[in-house]
Amino acid sequence: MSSATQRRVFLVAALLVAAVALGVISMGGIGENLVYFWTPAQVHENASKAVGATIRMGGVVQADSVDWQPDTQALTFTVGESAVDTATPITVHAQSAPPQMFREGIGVVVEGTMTDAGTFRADKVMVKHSNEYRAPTDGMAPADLYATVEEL
Amino acid sequence: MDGMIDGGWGFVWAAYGITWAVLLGYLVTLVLPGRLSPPGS
Amino acid sequence: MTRVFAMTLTILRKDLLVEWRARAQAVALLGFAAVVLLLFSFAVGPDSTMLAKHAGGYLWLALLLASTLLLGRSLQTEVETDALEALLLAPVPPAALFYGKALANAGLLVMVALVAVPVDLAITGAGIVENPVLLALIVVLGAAGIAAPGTFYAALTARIDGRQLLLPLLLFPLVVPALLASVKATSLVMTGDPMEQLPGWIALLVCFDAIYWSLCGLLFEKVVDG
Amino acid sequence: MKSPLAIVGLIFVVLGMLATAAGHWIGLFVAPPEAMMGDVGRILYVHVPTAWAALIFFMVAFVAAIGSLWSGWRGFDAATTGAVEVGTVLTFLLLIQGSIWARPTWNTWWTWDPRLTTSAVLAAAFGVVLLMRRLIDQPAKRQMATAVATIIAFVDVPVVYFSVKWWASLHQQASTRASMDSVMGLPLGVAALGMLVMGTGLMLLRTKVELVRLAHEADAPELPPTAAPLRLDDPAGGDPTLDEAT
Repeated sequence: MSSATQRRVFLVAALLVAAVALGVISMGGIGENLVYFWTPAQVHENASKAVGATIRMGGVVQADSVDWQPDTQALTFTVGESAVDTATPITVHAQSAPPQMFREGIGVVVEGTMTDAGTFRADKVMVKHSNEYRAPTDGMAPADLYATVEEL
Repeated sequence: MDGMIDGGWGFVWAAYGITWAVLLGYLVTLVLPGRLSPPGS
Repeated sequence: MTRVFAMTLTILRKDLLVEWRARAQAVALLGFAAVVLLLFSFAVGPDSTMLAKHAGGYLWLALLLASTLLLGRSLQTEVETDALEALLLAPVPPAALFYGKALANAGLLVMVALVAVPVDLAITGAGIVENPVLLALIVVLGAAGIAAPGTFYAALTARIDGRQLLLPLLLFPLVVPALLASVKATSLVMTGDPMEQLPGWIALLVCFDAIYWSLCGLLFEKVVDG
Repeated sequence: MKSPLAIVGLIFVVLGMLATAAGHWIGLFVAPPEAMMGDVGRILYVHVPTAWAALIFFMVAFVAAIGSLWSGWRGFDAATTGAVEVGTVLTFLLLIQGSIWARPTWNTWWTWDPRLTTSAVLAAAFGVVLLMRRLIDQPAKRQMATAVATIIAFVDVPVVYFSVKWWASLHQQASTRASMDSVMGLPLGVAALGMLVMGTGLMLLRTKVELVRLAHEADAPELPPTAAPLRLDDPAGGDPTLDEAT
């Protein structure tokens, strides 16, 4: 091959490799394995590994489960797979003031660890907002808007 | 709920204020004398 | 085509030979990596669970810091003696020059890791690695991920006055994806993988390596021409 | 100030600022508070346009950098600088706004979420390109280095864009028409358009500033070589014309 042809082959080959790699990163299923958080069901599946290790758990705050004691800063609530989850809800204990958006039926991500008692001890409570932006309406069910966490 | 971290307008004003201040400040640095035309011309 | 490969190997052999002749410097580099690891453990203090948890992160930060010294030297001989022009006139294709040098740097970085990994495991008490082959694979892939953009930016900054400052500044943001994948994968090998994320991180690392090695090789011609 | 580039740039900045201000006005005082986030949700109207504009200017910088590397034309060099600088300013603003938004909504100023991490890396990668320009004296070498570093930094842009899809992320997915009430889409659209026009104006002004600086530098009498070692190539020109030999 002549030198000019070689350079052209190299140019095409290098661009192809870069494009394929970028394509695999963006299209391939790599991301599916890299989890930012576990859902309550996944925490149950991996119960033995979740105790002691720092993990994040994402889910929906269950109705009538929030207990907030302003004087002791103790926050207790139950996180389930979806808005009404009867199978896998996990009780979370936290020692921090809940953020403004925190309420029943909203998506949350908690960071902390599972205790031997089967409850989650959270160092950090974060509210996950979906990509929905809605004007408030009368009698609106907040849970309807928070589909993102449930889809996972 | 009592004692919650409250959002509200403070955060909104901070976000908008910083954005506009930086963008206007950046504009001023660009139109300073001598920057858009060579000095002495 | 075979000529380009032969040239690449010649450059690789030349650089490794130069490095071998100045092996006192290479030994100093090993010492540097070990000292950095020691400093990390001082900074964190005696909290052993904390140390063990972050063993992967310390290892890669030590390797990254050592790499800036290694890479800064990589083209210095050629630039100081004006041998770069001579090499290109020879003519060595720029791509062969890049791949030869990048391979040499990756190899040297792996060598630093050979010392740094045991030191890291000993200091942090991360314990015995169950799968040393997998760890070796991650080290090689991660070293490649630092070496390709590192060699590239070393050439770019070779004749700039502030290069000691500029090389790490340019390199660090760029290698963050590869570094992140390396750190995650190493930590998972060292401390267990409850979420089974290891294959994903290694695949990501391979992809970033492919991007760096192709794109940097492609653009290297422009860099040495200037 | 007589240059058409500067005049067009100023017109764009003024028009863009008016549109952005109008969008922000509607967003702040006309649109209702967001159902879940309340008034804090209004940060949307400044945050999302900033993000879109920043990514678009990095894309412009990428294209200009390829042109600059390919043609060697000084105008592309100045345009690359302008686009990179505007994009970097916007990205830093983006991080600040996001942080202010995250505190009341996520209950944290900063978390090592993929979207946040990659955005911070983006700001650093392009910020360093600007820093590097200041450290190189030779115009040809500086143009090449700027273009090359911009192209490589741009690799991070798709990573930022896809980061919310790759990893289960705390950051919300990109909003679409369907996921947003039209009463909120209007101020967002107006502000985004305004931000884009304003950014284009700022980029044109910055490009003009850079062109003036480059022309001034080219006109200046060449300094004699300092105590640098004797080289084959001309220290002022920086073009050893050795490349044709390969």
